[in-house]
Amino acid sequence: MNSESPDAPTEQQVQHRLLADMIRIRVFEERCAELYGETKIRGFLHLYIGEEAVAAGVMRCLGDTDSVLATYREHGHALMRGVSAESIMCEMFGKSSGCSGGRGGSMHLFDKDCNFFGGNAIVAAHLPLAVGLGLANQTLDRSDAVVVCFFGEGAMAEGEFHEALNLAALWKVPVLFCCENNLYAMGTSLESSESQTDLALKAASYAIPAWSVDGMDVLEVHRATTKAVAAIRAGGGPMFIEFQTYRFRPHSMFDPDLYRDDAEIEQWKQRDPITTLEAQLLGDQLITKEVVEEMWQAARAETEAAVEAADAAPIEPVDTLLRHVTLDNEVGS
Amino acid sequence: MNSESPDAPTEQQVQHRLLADMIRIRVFEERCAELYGETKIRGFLHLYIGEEAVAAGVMRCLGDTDSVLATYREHGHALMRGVSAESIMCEMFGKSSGCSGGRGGSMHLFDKDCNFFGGNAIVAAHLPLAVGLGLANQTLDRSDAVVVCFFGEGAMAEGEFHEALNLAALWKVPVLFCCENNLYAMGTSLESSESQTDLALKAASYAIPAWSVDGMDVLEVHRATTKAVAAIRAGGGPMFIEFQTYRFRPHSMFDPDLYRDDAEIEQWKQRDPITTLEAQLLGDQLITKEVVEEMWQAARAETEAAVEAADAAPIEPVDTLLRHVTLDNEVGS
Amino acid sequence: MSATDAGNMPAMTYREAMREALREALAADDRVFIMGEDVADYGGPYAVTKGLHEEFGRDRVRNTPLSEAGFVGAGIGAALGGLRPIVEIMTVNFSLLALDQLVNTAATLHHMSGGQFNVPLVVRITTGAGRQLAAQHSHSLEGWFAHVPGLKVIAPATPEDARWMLPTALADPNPVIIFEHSVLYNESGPVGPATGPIDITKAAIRRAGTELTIVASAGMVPKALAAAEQVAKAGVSAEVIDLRSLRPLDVSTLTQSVQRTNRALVLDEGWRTGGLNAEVAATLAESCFWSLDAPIVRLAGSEVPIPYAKHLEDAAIPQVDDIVAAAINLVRPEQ
Amino acid sequence: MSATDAGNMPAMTYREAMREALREALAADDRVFIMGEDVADYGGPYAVTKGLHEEFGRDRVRNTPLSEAGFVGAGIGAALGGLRPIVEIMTVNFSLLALDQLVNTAATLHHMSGGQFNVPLVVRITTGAGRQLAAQHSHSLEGWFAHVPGLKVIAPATPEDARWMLPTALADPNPVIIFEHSVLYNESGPVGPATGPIDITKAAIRRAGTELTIVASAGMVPKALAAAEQVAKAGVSAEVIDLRSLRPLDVSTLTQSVQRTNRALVLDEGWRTGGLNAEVAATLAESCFWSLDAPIVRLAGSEVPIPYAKHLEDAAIPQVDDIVAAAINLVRPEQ
Ligand SMILES: Cc1ncc(C[n+]2csc(CCOP(=O)(O)OP(=O)(O)O)c2C)c(N)n1
Ligand SMILES: Cc1ncc(C[n+]2csc(CCOP(=O)(O)OP(=O)(O)O)c2C)c(N)n1
Ligand SMILES: [Mg+2]
Ligand SMILES: [Mg+2]
Repeated sequence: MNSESPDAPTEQQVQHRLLADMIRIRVFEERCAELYGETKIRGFLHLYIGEEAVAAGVMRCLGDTDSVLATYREHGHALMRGVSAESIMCEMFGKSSGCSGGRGGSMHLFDKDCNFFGGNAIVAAHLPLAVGLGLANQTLDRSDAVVVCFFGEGAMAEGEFHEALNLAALWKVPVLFCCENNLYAMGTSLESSESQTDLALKAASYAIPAWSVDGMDVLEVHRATTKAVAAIRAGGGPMFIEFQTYRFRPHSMFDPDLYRDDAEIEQWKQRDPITTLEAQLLGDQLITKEVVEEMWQAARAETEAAVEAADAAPIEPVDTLLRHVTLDNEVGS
Repeated sequence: MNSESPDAPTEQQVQHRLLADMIRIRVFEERCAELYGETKIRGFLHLYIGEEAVAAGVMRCLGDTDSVLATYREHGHALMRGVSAESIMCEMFGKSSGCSGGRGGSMHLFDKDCNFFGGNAIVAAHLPLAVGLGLANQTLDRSDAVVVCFFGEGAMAEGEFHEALNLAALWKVPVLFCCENNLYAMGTSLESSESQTDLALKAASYAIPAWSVDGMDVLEVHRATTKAVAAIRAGGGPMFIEFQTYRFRPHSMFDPDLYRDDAEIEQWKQRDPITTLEAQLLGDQLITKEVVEEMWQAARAETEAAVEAADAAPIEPVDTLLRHVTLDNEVGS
Repeated sequence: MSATDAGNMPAMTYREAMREALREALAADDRVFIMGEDVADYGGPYAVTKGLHEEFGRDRVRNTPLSEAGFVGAGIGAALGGLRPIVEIMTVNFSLLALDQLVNTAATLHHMSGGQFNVPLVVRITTGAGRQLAAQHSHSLEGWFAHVPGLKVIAPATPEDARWMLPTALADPNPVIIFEHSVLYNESGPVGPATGPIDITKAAIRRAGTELTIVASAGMVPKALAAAEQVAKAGVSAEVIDLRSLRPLDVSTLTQSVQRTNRALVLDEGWRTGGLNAEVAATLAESCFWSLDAPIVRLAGSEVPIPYAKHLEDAAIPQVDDIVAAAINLVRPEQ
Repeated sequence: MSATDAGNMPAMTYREAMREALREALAADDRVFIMGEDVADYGGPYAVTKGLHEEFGRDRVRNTPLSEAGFVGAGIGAALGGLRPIVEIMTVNFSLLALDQLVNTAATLHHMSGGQFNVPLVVRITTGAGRQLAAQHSHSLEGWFAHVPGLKVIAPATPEDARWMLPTALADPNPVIIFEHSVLYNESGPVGPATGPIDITKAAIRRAGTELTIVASAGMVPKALAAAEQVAKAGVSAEVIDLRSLRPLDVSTLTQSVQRTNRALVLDEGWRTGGLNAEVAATLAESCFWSLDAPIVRLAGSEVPIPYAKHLEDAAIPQVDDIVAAAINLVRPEQ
């Protein structure tokens, strides 16, 4: 996916792909919300609706050897990283064919083949892991590989954020820290969670290059990330991007969303990353209505197939409950 | 000790007092080192020798209702805060007449009457406590009271530092954070512990007013702190001062001091806060040799009396071992 | 309280009872305040503090950033400074981020200062599995806290206790940790009026019985009671003890019961190895050595991080059927 | 290994043995590196890693800032990325700052990922009292780690084990926590040559005996052996078991011993209530119910934060004399 390669896609191809990507995530997650209502999905379910431009725009800058870590709000990231819709859906249905064998659920999607390291539900706990993965790349001469770590702005108040950024900067590890600033940590607004609300400024205090980017504009996300990733691959050490975005839905399915105005939500919805890009491409005649419609159809088909597969998949027998607690020395299980 | 009060001491009186203060700390601690050799004091012993200007200069800006928290390197702070040399010495001898009843030792000096809240040996763990004490002052309308929290530059890498500074700034609590930057955390130099070595800049990233001050110049320490404390009392919220200083001795009595050059130590010793001030005052004819000598004599007398008392003091009987684990509802234990 | 009394009392959910207790505490004493992540507008992760910020303002129902160590430490400082903080930690898994403050500072300050300082802090922590929240939100680590001298640890298991243990905890001059099992929040039960300060260090016999003693706490209590009903039908008479206080343990109530029944079944939702169940079992094995008719049986969580899938999660923690089977097997091994 | 063999072996301190093990590991595998506070120039707080950075460079003997959660998490990430980190935490009290990483991440990742990922991480932690370091540097919390599925926990108590348990720990694909009691570092003992990978999950009978089994680990082992010598003079024959592995517990070795001796004395330097001693006692009370001649006795740390004053610290943890008295009282209660 490296844009400098000779068979790099055209700008228009990139735009189409990013639009399709966002639509895929959106459709998948709208369906998840329904399935939660039907009690097919349980536990905590955190939807990414409204924020799709970030995962889509960032992930299209990465290659196979790069690694990705995310939070509990990671369906979009998993999908974009190549984890199949089916295995994600199976996971949320608690089926053994799920990408985490049904052990993890929505908050703990993992896929080793995709270098997708989860799905962490302890806010900020995966940031130190990203540093360690970066250290491994550095040490093992995988100098081209970048570690990309997503987290919310709320995570920046945690001590583990601080320790991780300091370590990353001291050791110059190839890690891209992607802050998804959706203005709220559950019901706590940025102003009551960070004394310094300019998050790029905050990150820069660790002597790390840092930018702020419009997270509702997938092309902007893609452009900025392309540059940052290239700079990291060139040995520039850790970098930080704040993506300014918004979640259209409540924090999780339990959240009565009492802490923000409907007007605020509506205003942000005007900037829906999907409709914005759709309108822009249609206006510039860079895409046709038919192609757009096909994207939605394809996404629906993929999601429905995933739901069917998940419905049909068997559950793990209870007698293997104790699997995967420790790994035996001998074999891979 | 508020310099604006009508009976404020003259500048010269302040200078004399600060010199006497530093001498008191120095003499006390030189004796501690000997007593460690004699195995009268045990456990970890962290000497403050070389850094006396900070505790002396800061503490003389405080009043009775202010609160002080410090680290395991806190003999100087305790002395300056009014904890008696005798009760500190008794503590280090493990005697029940010690300021912590012999339970705490060198790293855990406490004195409720002096609002001296210890003596904490978990690096950075007392910073959140300072925030809470500040919150209590704020809430209980003790608006004039300032909480002063001392810590080393090494503590700034800890997550608890980060969380505490953010909370302090968000809640605008009346806390003065005093960073004693002696360039090393045990054997780890500032450069390998902080990606941003300008510590005032670092603190400012929490949207907290922050300064850097020559910590070897007690008059400078006193001036800067006087201003900061006044600003906090006036409702300015938390502030941060970095005091640039140096410890002449190893980290603790166990430290073979393998990580820094003798030349570096020698260079800093040229800036000994005591000899510097002595020379300055003598040169400006603001003090006489006799007065200086009296200060040393007084300090030695005080220290020797403390040692004698500590030697003579009884130890606690073993059968009260379980005291002070929890406080009974009924009485003060 | 007897079952007859209970008939005349208003029923409340555990959540409401806890909220009532908090409201009363805030109203009664200006020094009391609540602090934690999303305790204000959001209403707390389990809606326990919902609405309280409207009544008492945002200073007294204080949202914190995501900073468990920071705000628990600030709670300790505030307690030292004369306030009476009630700190909420969303889930016991997250409490690990604040364990340094609780163990190294809150629990030690009184001792390290030779009795000069004390920390009148209350910390509320949600615990337990049963809601498919998987391995980072579902554990039961209250046994760890019960290990620490200097702390008191309680686990109200009924709405009545949720309502009335808090005032005593708040009046205590020591740090008190309150564990609330998340599946209990929706449980309803009678809540009587105030009857003066209650002793939070005593266990309660929730059901009298003669052939075995089932020891339970928190989320295990309703399951133990349901199982006791069932085994009664099979002719087995089980006594059910609700620990209520995890530190100190009420050893005398436990011992007296087992010396009567001669058999003990110790429940624990947490992992079996090294869990609080081990302490209870070891203590009873000592104190009842000469009266035990059979080895003490421990029925605890499986040694696995709690899995997401419902059937696996159910299998990972003791269920009513498991308790029934264990109880019958203990009393009538031949069956 | 028999006492005869030991005669021909070079004696080494525990510290040297551990350093030798570390040196060998660094030399044998480029993926291995050491990381922690002051492991390089300072040589580690207990001088265990002294000089290694000169031999292997600062990248492989890597100083970290004061950031326990951060560098333990980085260790987990490095392990996931293909390295073999050996992370050092200065003192078990400080490990509380990293407990989130160890419990919520290192121990759960393999499970939460459905077996895809594993964390081959070794964490060395100094534990224990005895050096007048008071309440924030002296505790014994290894029992907490032994509670957690997904971790392995070992506690070498001899130079031989310090030398040879590490290679097996490093070869293990799971997170392994190594507890080193600080008073052991200066202890000397024979260290034999490599004899192939050793099993780190087995307890060792350090002394054979017939009348009671003394169960010990880490810093309690030398005390137990000294006490066994003394009670032998009083005609009491004590078997001494060194747990070595705290998780998993080697229940069969323990059980077989107690089924022979019919009496057990369980030692623990940590606080008694809810300590690992409780698990050992509860397990033995179950597995040896029909063979016990007396209640199992637990001799553990007093329920007090470790005090500074020498005589109080000594009184707070089990000493040889206490063990002698407990052993004799258990076997010859009439005396
Ligand atoms: C350590 C920890 N504390 C608290 C929580 C509960 N919690 C889950 S998500 C969340 C808010 C996180 O906000 P942010 O980082 O901004 O991410 P967002 O959910 O907005 O994507 C909180 C408080 C948690 N999971 N982990
Ligand atoms: C949480 C924690 N980690 C490690 C230690 C061990 N330790 C004690 S002092 C110290 C260095 C602290 O350096 P700094 O904060 O600069 O203070 P200084 O000793 O230089 O005054 C370390 C690593 C500790 N006490 N607490
Ligand atoms: Mg957010
Ligand atoms: Mg320092």
